[in-house]
Amino acid sequence: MGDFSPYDDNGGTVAAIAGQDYVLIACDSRLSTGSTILSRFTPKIYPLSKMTVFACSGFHADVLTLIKNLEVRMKLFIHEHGEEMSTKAVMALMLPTLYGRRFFPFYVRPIVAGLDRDGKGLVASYDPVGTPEFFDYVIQGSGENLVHPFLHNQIGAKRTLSDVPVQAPPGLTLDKAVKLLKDAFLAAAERDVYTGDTVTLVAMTAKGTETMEYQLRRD
Amino acid sequence: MALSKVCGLDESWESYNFEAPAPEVSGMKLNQPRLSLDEFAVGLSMPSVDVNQKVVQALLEDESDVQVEHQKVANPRALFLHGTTTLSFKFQGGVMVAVDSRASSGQQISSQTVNKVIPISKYLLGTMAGGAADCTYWMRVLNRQCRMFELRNRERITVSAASKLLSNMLYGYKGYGISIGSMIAGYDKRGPGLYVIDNDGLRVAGNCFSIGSGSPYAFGVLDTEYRYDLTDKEAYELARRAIYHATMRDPYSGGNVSVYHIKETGWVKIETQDVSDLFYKDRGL
Amino acid sequence: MAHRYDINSALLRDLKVPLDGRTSSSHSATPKQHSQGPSVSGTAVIGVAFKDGIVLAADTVGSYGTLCKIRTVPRLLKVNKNTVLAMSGDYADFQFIEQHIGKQSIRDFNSDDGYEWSPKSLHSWLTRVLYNARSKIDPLWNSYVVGGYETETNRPYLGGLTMLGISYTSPYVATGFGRFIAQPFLADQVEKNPELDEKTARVAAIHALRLLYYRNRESSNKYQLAVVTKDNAVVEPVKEFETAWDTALMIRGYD
Amino acid sequence: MNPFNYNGGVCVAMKGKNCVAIASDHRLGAGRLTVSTDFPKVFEMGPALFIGLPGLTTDSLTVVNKLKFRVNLYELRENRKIRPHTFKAMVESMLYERRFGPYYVASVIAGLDPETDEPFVTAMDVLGAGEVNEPFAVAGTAEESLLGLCEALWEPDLAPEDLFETLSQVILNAVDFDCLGGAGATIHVIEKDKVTTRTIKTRMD
Amino acid sequence: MSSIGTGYDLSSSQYSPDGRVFQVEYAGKAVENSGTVIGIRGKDGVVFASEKLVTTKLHESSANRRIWRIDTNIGMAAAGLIADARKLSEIARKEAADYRNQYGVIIPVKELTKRVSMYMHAYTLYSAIRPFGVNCLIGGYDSVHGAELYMIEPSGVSWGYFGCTAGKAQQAAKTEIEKLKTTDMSCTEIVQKAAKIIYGVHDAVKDKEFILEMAWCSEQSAGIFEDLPEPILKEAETLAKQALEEDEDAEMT
Amino acid sequence: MFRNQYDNDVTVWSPQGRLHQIEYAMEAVKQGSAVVGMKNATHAAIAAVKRVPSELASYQKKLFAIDEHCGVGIAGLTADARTINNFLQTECLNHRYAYSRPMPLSRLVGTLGNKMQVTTQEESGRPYGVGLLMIGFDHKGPHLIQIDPSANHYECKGMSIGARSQSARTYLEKHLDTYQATQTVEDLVRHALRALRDTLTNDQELSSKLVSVAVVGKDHPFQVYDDQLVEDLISEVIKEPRATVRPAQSTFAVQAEDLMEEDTNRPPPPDPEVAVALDVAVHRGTNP
Repeated sequence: MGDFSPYDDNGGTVAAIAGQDYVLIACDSRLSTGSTILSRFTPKIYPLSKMTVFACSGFHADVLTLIKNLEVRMKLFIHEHGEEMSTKAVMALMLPTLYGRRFFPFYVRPIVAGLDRDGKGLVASYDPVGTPEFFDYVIQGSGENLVHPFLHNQIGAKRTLSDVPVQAPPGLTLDKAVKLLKDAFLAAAERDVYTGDTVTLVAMTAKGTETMEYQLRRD
Repeated sequence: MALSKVCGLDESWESYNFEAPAPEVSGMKLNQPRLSLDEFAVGLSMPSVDVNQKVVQALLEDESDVQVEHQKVANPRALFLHGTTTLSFKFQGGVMVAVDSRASSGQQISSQTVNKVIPISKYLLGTMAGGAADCTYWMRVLNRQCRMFELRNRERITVSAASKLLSNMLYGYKGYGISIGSMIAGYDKRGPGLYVIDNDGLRVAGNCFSIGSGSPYAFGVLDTEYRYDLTDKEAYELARRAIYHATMRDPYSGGNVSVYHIKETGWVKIETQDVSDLFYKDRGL
Repeated sequence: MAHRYDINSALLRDLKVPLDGRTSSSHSATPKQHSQGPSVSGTAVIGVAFKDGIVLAADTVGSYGTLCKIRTVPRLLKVNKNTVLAMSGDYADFQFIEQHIGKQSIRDFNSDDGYEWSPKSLHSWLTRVLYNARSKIDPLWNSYVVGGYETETNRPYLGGLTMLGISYTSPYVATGFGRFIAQPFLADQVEKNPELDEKTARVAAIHALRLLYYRNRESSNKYQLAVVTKDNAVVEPVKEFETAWDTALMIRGYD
Repeated sequence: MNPFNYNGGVCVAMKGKNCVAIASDHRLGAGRLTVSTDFPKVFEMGPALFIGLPGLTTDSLTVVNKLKFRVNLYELRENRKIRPHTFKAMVESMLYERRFGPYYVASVIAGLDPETDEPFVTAMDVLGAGEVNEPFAVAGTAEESLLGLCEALWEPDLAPEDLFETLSQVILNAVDFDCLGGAGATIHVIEKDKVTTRTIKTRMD
Repeated sequence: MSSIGTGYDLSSSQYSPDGRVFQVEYAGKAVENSGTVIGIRGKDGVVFASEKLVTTKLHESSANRRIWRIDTNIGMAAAGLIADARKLSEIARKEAADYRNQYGVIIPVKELTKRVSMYMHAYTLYSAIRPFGVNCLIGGYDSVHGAELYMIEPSGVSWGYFGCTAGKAQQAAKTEIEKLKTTDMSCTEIVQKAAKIIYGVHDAVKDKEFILEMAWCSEQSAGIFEDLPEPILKEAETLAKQALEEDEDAEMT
Repeated sequence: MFRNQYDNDVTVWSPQGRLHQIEYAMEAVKQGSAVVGMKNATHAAIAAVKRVPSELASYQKKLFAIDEHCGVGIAGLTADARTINNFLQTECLNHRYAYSRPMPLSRLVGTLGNKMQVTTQEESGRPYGVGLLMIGFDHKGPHLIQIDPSANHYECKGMSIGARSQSARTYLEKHLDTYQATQTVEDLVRHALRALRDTLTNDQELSSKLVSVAVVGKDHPFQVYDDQLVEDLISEVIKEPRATVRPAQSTFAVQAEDLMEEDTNRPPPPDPEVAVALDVAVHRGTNP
């Protein structure tokens, strides 16, 4: 074996909030290995279809491969069924895709986010071998531990666990959500060396998709 | 040479001949890295076992990221979700199943709302302990197998047969690091059925089980109060209390307690309650 | 059930002891692994994008451990008039890749349909190759910088790639040791001047090599540049850059 | 097993305007068992000086006793209240004395300077390395969560009541993500003339 | 062909009583139905020319190529079934690439011809497959070996040539080539002759239109096998047409 | 058709050097309903007649997407087409997987041709009984490619295959310059519809129930038009008077078509002789 390890952790944080009529996905753009930065210009959000995006941190080579695999599967679906996969179907597809590599797992922290057919937001997060989690907000990656409690505090703290909604309450408008995730990433960049440079926010509504970018710490 | 294929000559013929043996890497399909489309069959395919399995296994033996001279060696197993209290017991009214809902990776709580009861059919439930993905995945496979059984044999699969199917599949993957501790509970022509299954292929029938990091605490409550002739109400209360007390004492269990009752007519979900709510109700706070 | 695992064959495979003391090449018990570490290897390479092209730079040493085994060895490969590749890491692995790139170039040439490597497609293909190799735990011990001009988008293209298959694009790229020493300097240059012109980019690339040379015993001041603009890619002949060691006298405490 | 994860627990302190607050959770574990849910980890060192010591509890208790002894001795000798800065130096040196067999405790100090009423917070690792210029200090099993929350929720010049509210949100939400912390929390808000101590409810699982 | 239809001509794994393998001969017939292809080897290169018959003007002029590049300085032209020929060009390219991989140099035309002809021969041995309906002209030029030209027949037999022809008018074209002193001619000269030959042998009554397709590998093309540059091709065509008209005029008078 | 001892197998040459099995496979293409394809400088379009086997049945699918940048229209055995489509899709997927860009059409048909060629030379199968018109867009611009069971493929300006396709080819030849010069996709498609209209019997008329249309072009991924779009385009075309099929100008049109001049009620003209496997029409002779 020598010193070779087939894995690396390239850091980075991704997060998403599902709203009543929108879904908001955010990521930073830093790609690092060990103590050095490979690229400051590599956002971790990847569009999968008109209704669905994918965001992922972890081992970047695995991430790229996973996306290629998903794209292939989604295209085969289109060939078979003559229409794009719905967001829910993509979410279900993740388990077999990830679990197919159960014995040599992808080192990834994926999020699938999108709109359902009624324009409601949906988000899901997964562990490296495909355990899904459906929630109104999700966060994955190197800044997860820093930021997850904050989002919990802002969105999820007061409610009982026995009845967790799939969409954030109507009070959480898109504007508020944007501000929230921006703050979350500022906090993450402040304390996590693997998160930084730029935060990219992608807002999807029935009307269309909007992309925003803000600077983060660059040190 | 292309000719050799036409003549039906063995590939190895080439290397015995005048040509230098092709480097083995050519097997990497460098010219065009191609997909193995088998992998993309829509639906469930078995996870692939690679030639380098042993190497990778050794690599993943540890469950955490390893620090080697300040350089973190990333290990996906560190991110797998774990931890649980689940229980199930037979009683006069059928089978009770109760679970908590916490998933943790390391000491960090990843989720408080995991659904650890997986419906296999209208009369069969599986519980989840160990690797969350392992359980979810194999239950999906089992679900398909059971449905196939029903279509082929025109009758419901028994709990015994279903659990046997699962344990057979898992035995095939024994030693590959799958982590499952599951109870298959159901109601069939023989009455209530309950089996414990684990990732080594173990399969044991019984009346009263608990699995997971919180199971010692759950057993404490269960063993004290368990009787076969519990009324339905008493059974619900016992199942709920066993899980609830386990979550109080076990740091890796928590969230909700969900209680299911499998009767002759199929399973019903009795309730899902936040254990924190239960605690404060209990104390009258 | 394409990959149904057969426990018996795995057991047999593990237990099999070759009688002649060696395993047959196609069914060996332990998977074949080529590079366990680099042998003759090249150190860091640099890539900088300017407003209508890119510059790649590399020194020309092929080192064997601490031995400077080959003084002048090209580490830049011109793939076609849009695409250049720079390598660091094991040189034999690079030549293996080079051969396959060439093979495909000839296929393209034969087909006569105007379709050939573009920097993006080369980057993508190399990523797959390196990732596949790492997935066999049999890595090709190289990092690459792919540079060129993407005719489809009409923009310069600059991408980096590590031996594990981590690929990315960036206006400035450095591999290996260059990530520590050259990259901060390049970042500064590019950020100060987003509309970098070719001349400045060349100077920056050479200076980055110079910085590396001061602190990297595996490099030398013999170097090559490759410049790709819209119309052409040129890998320039080997040159030497000036160095100044007068400040070296002031460095104390390392001896 | 990591000795820090044996008993579990968290501490956090935060500066406000002319006030400072410190909080800890109540859980005491023993490996995979929750032993007690009534075990705060913040100890009083003076009228306006507190130290939180999450870590291996047996060490925490030892350190507290030793520190109390040294503080008493210092105050008797100097005949004045110990300043938080001085106290920090004392903790530092005491921890560093055990450089090669450290106490498995992290420490969070919060206090007001007895002369200037300047708020003071700091956190230290097992060997006593600490930072004094941050407006908040965290330690314990949910360190990262606490840090993220402080970073996002803290604002300058918080009044005592707001400080209490912010700090409760911080500790409440942090322990919600920590297996080894929780089971209630105690918060001390330290002002010039008074210390308000309150207990808040958290999840108990 | 006295044995045609006697039942001994249905399989290439079968001899007729007089010792012939008819299937191979029949495959040759397919070649004779195809547009004419010629290859000429001069002192500084080889030239291929093909009479590409146009069946409909809906096809692009680039459709239906019958000359392919095999490696940088080797080309192949074919008469017969185009699909078969394409497959053979693919085989030839593979062999050329393999050789390059193995030895780091371009495959000698002779070696390439040997490998392709062995491949074609293999298809004449079994009843489950049929012989290729293709005559395959392989030629190339490099400074070491000079110009080389070979033709492989459906039987797998191959010969070296100074000039070779295949297709409908192969006899007529052959007669024309025989009139030339090819060994003394440069490719530039040959190009004009070849164009003229194709124009001359084209049967304008049976096959209405055709496109002249030409390629060469010579000193002028810097040792690269390539389609004849447009101006040179145009010039050769014009000259060929003129010559043709002059001939006709001569006949008229 | 006469009995022939040389037409049983694709591995048997006839004494004339013909492969009857391939010719028969070409006949299968004509059993399928017509497909028309054409291209201008920026786009390529295909239109097809979809057959409805009965009032209660849905129609047979004629147009298939292969990738974002290409698709095919088929005539002949649909089941064979499915295999081919699968193959084409897989090739495109693989190319994208490796190179992150679409597969050029020339390479795609090249690989398909080589795959199909095998079926024309080996006993283990039969030639595919389906003809394809592939449209696509790549670095070389728009493409229209005709693919035959003989494994031949031709780059075309316009083309039609399938039942009664000669009439469409006549239109395509006649209006070659017009549709090549069209500026918009809509105009191009209208020409395709007009050509397709000529293949219809007199009792049929263009409608979205009968016709499928697909286009691809610059910045325009392969798209099969939905019924409404098709209907909109048809509405203009059917206002035009229906052409009496008049192939006279065609240089290469088959003689039989001339019969159509006087009497449009006559049965449609027979399809031309198959130009099988060779690049030249083989005149059918009697066998010895």
